[in-house]
Amino acid sequence: MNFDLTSDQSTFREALGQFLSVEVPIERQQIFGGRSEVQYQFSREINRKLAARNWLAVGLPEEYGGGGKGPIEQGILDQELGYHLILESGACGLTMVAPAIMAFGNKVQKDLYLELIAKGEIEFCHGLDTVEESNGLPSAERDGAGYILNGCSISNSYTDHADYMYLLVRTGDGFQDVSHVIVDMKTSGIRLEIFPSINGQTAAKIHFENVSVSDSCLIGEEHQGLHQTIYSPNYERTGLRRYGSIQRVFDDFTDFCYGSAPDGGQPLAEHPLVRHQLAQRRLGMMTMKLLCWNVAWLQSVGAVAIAESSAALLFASEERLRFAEMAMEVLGPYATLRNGSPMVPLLGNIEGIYRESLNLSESGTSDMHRNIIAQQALGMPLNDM
Amino acid sequence: MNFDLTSDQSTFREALGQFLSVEVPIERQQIFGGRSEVQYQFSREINRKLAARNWLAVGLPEEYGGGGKGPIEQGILDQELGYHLILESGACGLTMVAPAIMAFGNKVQKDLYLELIAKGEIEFCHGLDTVEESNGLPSAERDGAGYILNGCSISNSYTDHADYMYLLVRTGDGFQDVSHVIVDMKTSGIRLEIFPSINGQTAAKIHFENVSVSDSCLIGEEHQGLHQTIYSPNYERTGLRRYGSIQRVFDDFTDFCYGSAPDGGQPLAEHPLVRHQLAQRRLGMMTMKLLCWNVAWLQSVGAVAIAESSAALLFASEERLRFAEMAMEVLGPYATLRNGSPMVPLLGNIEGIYRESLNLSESGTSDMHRNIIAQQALGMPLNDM
Amino acid sequence: MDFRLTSEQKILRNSAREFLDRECPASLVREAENSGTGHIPGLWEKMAELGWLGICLPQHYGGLDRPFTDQAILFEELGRALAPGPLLTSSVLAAYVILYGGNDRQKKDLLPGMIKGEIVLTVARGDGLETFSQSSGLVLSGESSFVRHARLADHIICATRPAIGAWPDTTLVLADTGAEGVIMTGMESIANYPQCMVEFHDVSLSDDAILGEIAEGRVALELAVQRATVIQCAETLGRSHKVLEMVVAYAKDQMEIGRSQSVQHRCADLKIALDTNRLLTYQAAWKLDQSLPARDEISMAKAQSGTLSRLSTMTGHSILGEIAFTSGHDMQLYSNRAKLAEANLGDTEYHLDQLIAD
Amino acid sequence: MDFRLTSEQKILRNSAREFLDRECPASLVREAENSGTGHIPGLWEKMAELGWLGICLPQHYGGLDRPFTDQAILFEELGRALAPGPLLTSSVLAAYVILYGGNDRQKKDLLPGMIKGEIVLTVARGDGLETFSQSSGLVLSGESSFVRHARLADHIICATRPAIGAWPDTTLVLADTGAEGVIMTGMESIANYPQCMVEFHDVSLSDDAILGEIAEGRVALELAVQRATVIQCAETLGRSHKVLEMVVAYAKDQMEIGRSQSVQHRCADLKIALDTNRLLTYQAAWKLDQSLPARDEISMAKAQSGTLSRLSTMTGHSILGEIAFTSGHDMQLYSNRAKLAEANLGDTEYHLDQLIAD
Repeated sequence: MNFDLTSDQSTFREALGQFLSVEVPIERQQIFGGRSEVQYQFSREINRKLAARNWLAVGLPEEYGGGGKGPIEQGILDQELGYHLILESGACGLTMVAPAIMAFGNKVQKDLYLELIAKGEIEFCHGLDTVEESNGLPSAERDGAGYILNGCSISNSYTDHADYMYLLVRTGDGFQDVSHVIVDMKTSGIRLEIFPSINGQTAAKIHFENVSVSDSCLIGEEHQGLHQTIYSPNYERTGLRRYGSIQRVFDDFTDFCYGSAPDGGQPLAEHPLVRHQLAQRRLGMMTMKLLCWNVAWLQSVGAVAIAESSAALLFASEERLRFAEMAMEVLGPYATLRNGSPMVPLLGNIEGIYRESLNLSESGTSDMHRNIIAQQALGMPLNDM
Repeated sequence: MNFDLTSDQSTFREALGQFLSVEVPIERQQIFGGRSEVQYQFSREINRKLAARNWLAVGLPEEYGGGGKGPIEQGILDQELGYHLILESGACGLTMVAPAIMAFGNKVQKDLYLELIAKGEIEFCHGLDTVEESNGLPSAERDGAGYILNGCSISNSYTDHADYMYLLVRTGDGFQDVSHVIVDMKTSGIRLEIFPSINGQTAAKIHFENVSVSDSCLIGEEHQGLHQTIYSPNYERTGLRRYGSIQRVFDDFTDFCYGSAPDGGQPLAEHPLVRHQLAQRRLGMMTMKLLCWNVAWLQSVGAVAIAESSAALLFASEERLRFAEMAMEVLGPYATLRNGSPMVPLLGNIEGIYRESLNLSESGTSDMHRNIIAQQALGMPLNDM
Repeated sequence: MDFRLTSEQKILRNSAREFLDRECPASLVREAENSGTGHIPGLWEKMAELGWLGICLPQHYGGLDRPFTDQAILFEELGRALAPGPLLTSSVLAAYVILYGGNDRQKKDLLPGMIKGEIVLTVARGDGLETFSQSSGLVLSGESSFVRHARLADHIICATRPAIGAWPDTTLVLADTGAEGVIMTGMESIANYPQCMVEFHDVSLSDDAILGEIAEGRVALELAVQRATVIQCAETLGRSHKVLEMVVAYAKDQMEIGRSQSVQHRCADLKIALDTNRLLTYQAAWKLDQSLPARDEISMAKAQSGTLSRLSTMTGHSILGEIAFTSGHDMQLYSNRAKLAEANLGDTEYHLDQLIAD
Repeated sequence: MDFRLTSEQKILRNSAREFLDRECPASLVREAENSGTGHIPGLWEKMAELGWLGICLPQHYGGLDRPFTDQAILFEELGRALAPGPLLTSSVLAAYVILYGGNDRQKKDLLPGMIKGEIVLTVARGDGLETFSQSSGLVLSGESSFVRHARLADHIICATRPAIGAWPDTTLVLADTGAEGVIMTGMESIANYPQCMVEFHDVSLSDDAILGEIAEGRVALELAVQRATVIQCAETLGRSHKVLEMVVAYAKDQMEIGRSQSVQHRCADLKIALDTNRLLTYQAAWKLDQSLPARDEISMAKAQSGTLSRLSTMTGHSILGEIAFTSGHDMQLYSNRAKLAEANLGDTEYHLDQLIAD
C-alpha cells in the first residue's frame, strides 16, 4: 500500500501549484453561486496556458498533445484547478469524451478531436436523458450514410459555449439499442432552450428537429452505447475537481472561524460546538478526498470503478450540503449575505456554496448512485427504480 | 385546539400517580435489558389492583368491568405505567384484543373475554406473520363446525405466559381471505418454540399441527381479517406505554448528567456538547409524546389513525435508539456496564435500553411504517415492497 | 385534548388559501424578489383590507381581536404562498412591541395605521444601539444590521442597549426613517431579501419617542419576540408543507418516481417532520393563548423548525432533481427563503441552548 | 499511490480467514462469552503457533517482524470472526508498551512468552494510580477500572500518574497480578466482556518493575496507544464488514427484501462507510509504517469507526428484523461488541476533539 504520490507526481503538483499561484489572481477565482462569463473566459485562458505546457490533457498520449501521464496526474490537475476555484471549462471533453474516443473511437476521430481537446481549443457538452419523456433519448434513424436525429436531450454545463455535444441516441427499438455520437452544435435543426440555474450556470434542453449527421459521428459500434458506458475504463468521474473546490471553501471557512467573529467578538472557533462541527467536516473532507482518489487510483491500474465512482460522487454531494448547512448555521444571518453586501463574510461563498449544494443531482441522482453500489458492488438484484 | 387534559382526566392522572408511587417500589421497576419473571408477576399483581379500581381497562364499558372512559384515559394509564417501568403484562388483551372484540365480536365473545381482560385475569399473545415463509400465516381449513389450523406464527411477548392467542389465519386461497381468531393456548397440537431475546424477553414461534378449534373462535366474519385490521378504530397502538418508559430513563439520565460525573469529577452537563445533546433529545422526547398523544386523541374522536400510529411508532423506535446511542456516548465505558457491576450508573439502564433499542422492528419494520405513511397519508402508489 | 381546528379556524385557513392562490401566484413572488423592495403594494392593500395585519390586535385599534392561534393559521398560508412584504416584521414583531411596550397614545398613533397598511414598522436590534440624554433631549446613536424592510418602513423601533453611564436595561425608542442622521445601506441577501444596515448618527428624539419607560423595554420586546418566533414557525410550516405537496404531485405524475420506495420513504420522513412541527407550533401558540408559560415550547418549535426546513429543502431538491436547480422552478424560491427563516429569531442551535439554559 | 494489498498480504488475509472460519465459529464465540473469562485456551495456543501474537514484533523476541499494516489486516479478520481472548490487550497494546518503554531485559523477559501465548499482559490506566518511593523501594497504590482481561493476565502494566511530591510525568510499572495487595473485582459488562476494577493496596515493587525510567513513560504509552487505536479500527472494520455480508446474504435469500430499494440503499450506505473506514484505517497504518506523523489520521479513522459501528448495528438490526434481537442470532454478538470497541481507546467525540486541539 502507498498513500502518497511518486516524487515525479509531487514535482508536477508543486510546479502546477506554483503556476496557478502566479496565474490566478483572487478576483478571477470562482465566486460560488455567481458563475460569470468573465470567469468562464478566464478558465479557457488558463486551459490554453496549461495546454502550452502539455499539462491540460496530462493523461492523454503525447502524440495527441497530451502529457502522456495517467489518471493520478489528471487527478492532481483536477484537484488543484478545483482548489484554485477555476471553472470547469473543457472538463467534459477532457474527462469524458477524450477517454471514450481513446477507447472506442477510430483513427479519424482521434485525429480530429483529441489534439483540439488537449489544447483547450474546443468545448464539449454532454447530453443526458430527459426524465420527463418515456423514451428519454433522442432517436437516430438511419438515413443513407448517416442518421436523422429527433427528440431532445438535457445538458447541464456550458451548453451555450459548447462546440460539440457528446450524447447517447436511440439507434433501434430495443432497450439496449443506444449509441454514442458526437454532434457539431452548429448543425442545422439544433435549438437550445436555456434554463438559467441559481448558481449562474445554465442548464439547457437541446431540441433536435430532423438533424442530419453523417456516419462519422458514431463513436465505436452502433448499439454499443450502454456497453461503452459500463465498460469504459477512465470513464467514471473521480470528482476531484469538485472536491478541490469544496476543500478550498472549507479551508477558508476554518481560517475565518479561527479569526475574530463577524461582529468583532471572540473567534467563532472558541465555541466548543463550532470546533466540534469543524472537526466533523474536516473528517468529511478527508473522506471525500480518499473516495475520489480511490477512483483515480483504480483508473490508474486499469480497473473499472463504477461503484467506487458512485460512492465518491454521492458522498461528495451529500458532504457539500452538510458543510454548507453547517457553515450557514455557524455564520447565522451573516451567511445569508451575498458577495457585495456590507459585512459579507468570505466573499459570500458560504451563501453561494449553499445554493450550489442544492444541485444534489449534479452528478446523477442519489437513488441512482445507491442502486449502482447495491447492485454492482454488493451484487443485489435489480429493484423497482 | 387544546393541548391539556380535562380536569377529570387530570384528577385521574394524579390519583393514578399517587397509587403507583405507593405500590411500585423502585426494585420492582423494570431493569432495562433484563426483564425477569419476578417483574412479570409483579406487573400482573399491579394489574389486578388497578382492575379493582376499574382503572386497568379504563377505556372499556363499565358493563364489562371497564372504567367507561375513552382513549385519553387509556393513554394516561399507559404513559404512567410506562413511566413507572412496569412490564406490559396484559397489554395485548387490553389494547388489541378488547377493542377488536368490542368492534367485531359477538355477544358470547364479549361476555367470555372482556371482563376477564378488564380484571387482568388472562394474558393474550399476538400472532404475527412469519417472514420466512411465502405464505406467512397459518392455514385454517373448514372442518364441520370448526377449523383445523396448520402452519406457524410468531409472537414477541409473553407467549410463554399467554392463555390465549389472537392471530390472523388464512381461511381461503385469495390474498384477502384471512380471518382473526382467538385460540386457547392449551389446545392440543400447539407447540411453542422459544427464542430468548437479548433483553430477557422471549420471542416464540408457535407451531400448529392439526389444531382443531370451533367456529366460536372466529372474530367477526370470515375473510374480514384485513378489513378489520385496517378499519378498526382504537386498534392502532399509541405507543404511550413505551414513550413513558423512555421518558423515564431520559429523565433519570438528565438528572445523572447534572450530578457529579461517574469518576467523581465535574457534572457531565458542564460540557457544552453534552448539554446540546440533552437538548436535542429533550426535543425528541417531546416529539415522541406529541405524536403518541396525537394517535390517542384521534382515537378519542373516533378517527382511524393508521398513518399517525405508524409515524408515532416509527419515530419512537428511532428516537429510542438515538437516545440510547447518545447516552452510551456520554457515559463512555461506564455505559457498557450492567446492573450489578461496580461503578455502574443508573442501574445499568443505559446499557439495557441500548439493547432494547436494537429491537427496531418491535412494532413493525421501519419500511412498513414509511410505506404506510407514504401510501395512506400522502396517497402515493404501492411500491415494490 | 383537541388537536383540531375549530370550524371558524378552518374557514380562516380555507379563505386565506383561496385568496392567496388567486392573488399571490409564484409570478408575483418573483416580481417582488426582483423589485428591490420585496414588496407588492397592491397585494399589501388587499391583505390589509382583509384585516390580516391586525388579526390578533384589539378591536379598538382596528384589529380583529382573534386568538393568537389564528395568526399562526394565517401565517401557515402566507408561508405556503411565499407572500411578500413586511408581514412578519411590521404586523407581528413590531406590532406586538408597540402593543406590549407602547403607551396609549403611541398605540393609537401607530396601530390603526399599521393595521390599515398605511404605516410600516420595523425593528432594529443588536448590541450596537444606544440612547443617552443630552440637554436637547434624548439622542440615539450606533448601528444595527439586518434591519428587515428598513427602506419601506416609516418608523424603526430601536432596542437600545443598557450602557454604563446610561440605562440599566433595554430602552425601546421609535426613530423615523426619514430623520436626519439615519443612513441605510442595503445588504444583498439570499432571495434578494430586503434588509439594511442602519446607522444612527446622533439622531435627536422627542420624549414621545420612548416606548414605555426608559430602561423598561426588555419585557415587551421579549413578549413580542416570543410571538413572532411562533409565527415564524408557522410560516416555515406552511412553506415546508407546500414543498411536500410539490414533491408528491411530481412523484405521482412521474409514476416511475412515485413508485420508488426511496422517494416514498423520504416523503414519509418529511411528513413526520411536518406533523411534528405542526403539533409543536400549535402547542406553543395554544399556551400563549392560555397565558401559560411557553418559553420551552416555543424553543422546541423553533429548534425543530430549522430541522424541518433543511429536510424539506433536501427532500425537494433531491427528488425534483436538476430542474429544481433552475431559476424558473418554484422549488428554489422555497429553499432560499428557508435559510432566511432558519436564521431569523434564533436558529436551531440557539433554541436548543435555550432549552438547557437554567 | 497504491491502495491494494500486496500478494503476501492477500495470503495473510486469506489464510487468517480460512483458519478462523474453521477454528472460531460463532459457537466458540458464545462459549467464550459464557465462560466468564472471555477466553478459549485452545484457540489461543493455535493463534500463538501461527505467530499472530507477535506479528509485528522483532524476530529476536520470536516475532514475525512484519509491517504494521499486516497487523491491521490480521485484526480485520479477527474482528470479522469475533475472535475471543486478550488479543488487542496483550498482543497489541501491552506488547507495544513493553517494546517502546521497556529495557532489553524486560523485553527479553516478557515478549517471547507473550508471543508464545504463555504470558498474558494487560494495561491499567486512568488517573487513580500512583507510585512513590519508600525506604523499602517503590510502592504502587490506587485503583484503576476497566482493566481488560485482568483475571487472565500475569502482569499488569500500570500507567501511574505524575503526583505532587512524586514524579513530574507518567511512570510505567509492571505489577504481578498475584502480588500481595492486588485486589480485582469483576465489572459485569455488555457481551460479558471480561474486565475488572483493580485495587493496588501499597503493592511493593522491585526496581526491575519500572518500565524504562521513572517519569518517562508517557511517550511509550502514547506510541502504543496510537498503534492499538489503529488496530481497534481494523477490528471494527472486520466486524462491520461481516454485518454487511450477513445482511446482503439475508436480502439475497429473501428476494422480497433483497429487491426492496430501501434495503438496498441502506446496504449501499453501509458499504460507503466501510470503504471509507478501510481507506482511513490503512492510511493511518501506512503512515505509522512509514514513520510519518499520523496523529490526525489515526483520530480520523477512530472517529469514523464509531460512526461505522453505529451504522452497521442499525442497518443489521433494522433489516434482519426481530430475529436478530434473539440470543440465538449472531447479529447481536456483533452489536454488543460494537459498543465495547466504540468506547475503547477514545470514542468519536474524543477523537474529533483531537482533530481540532491545537
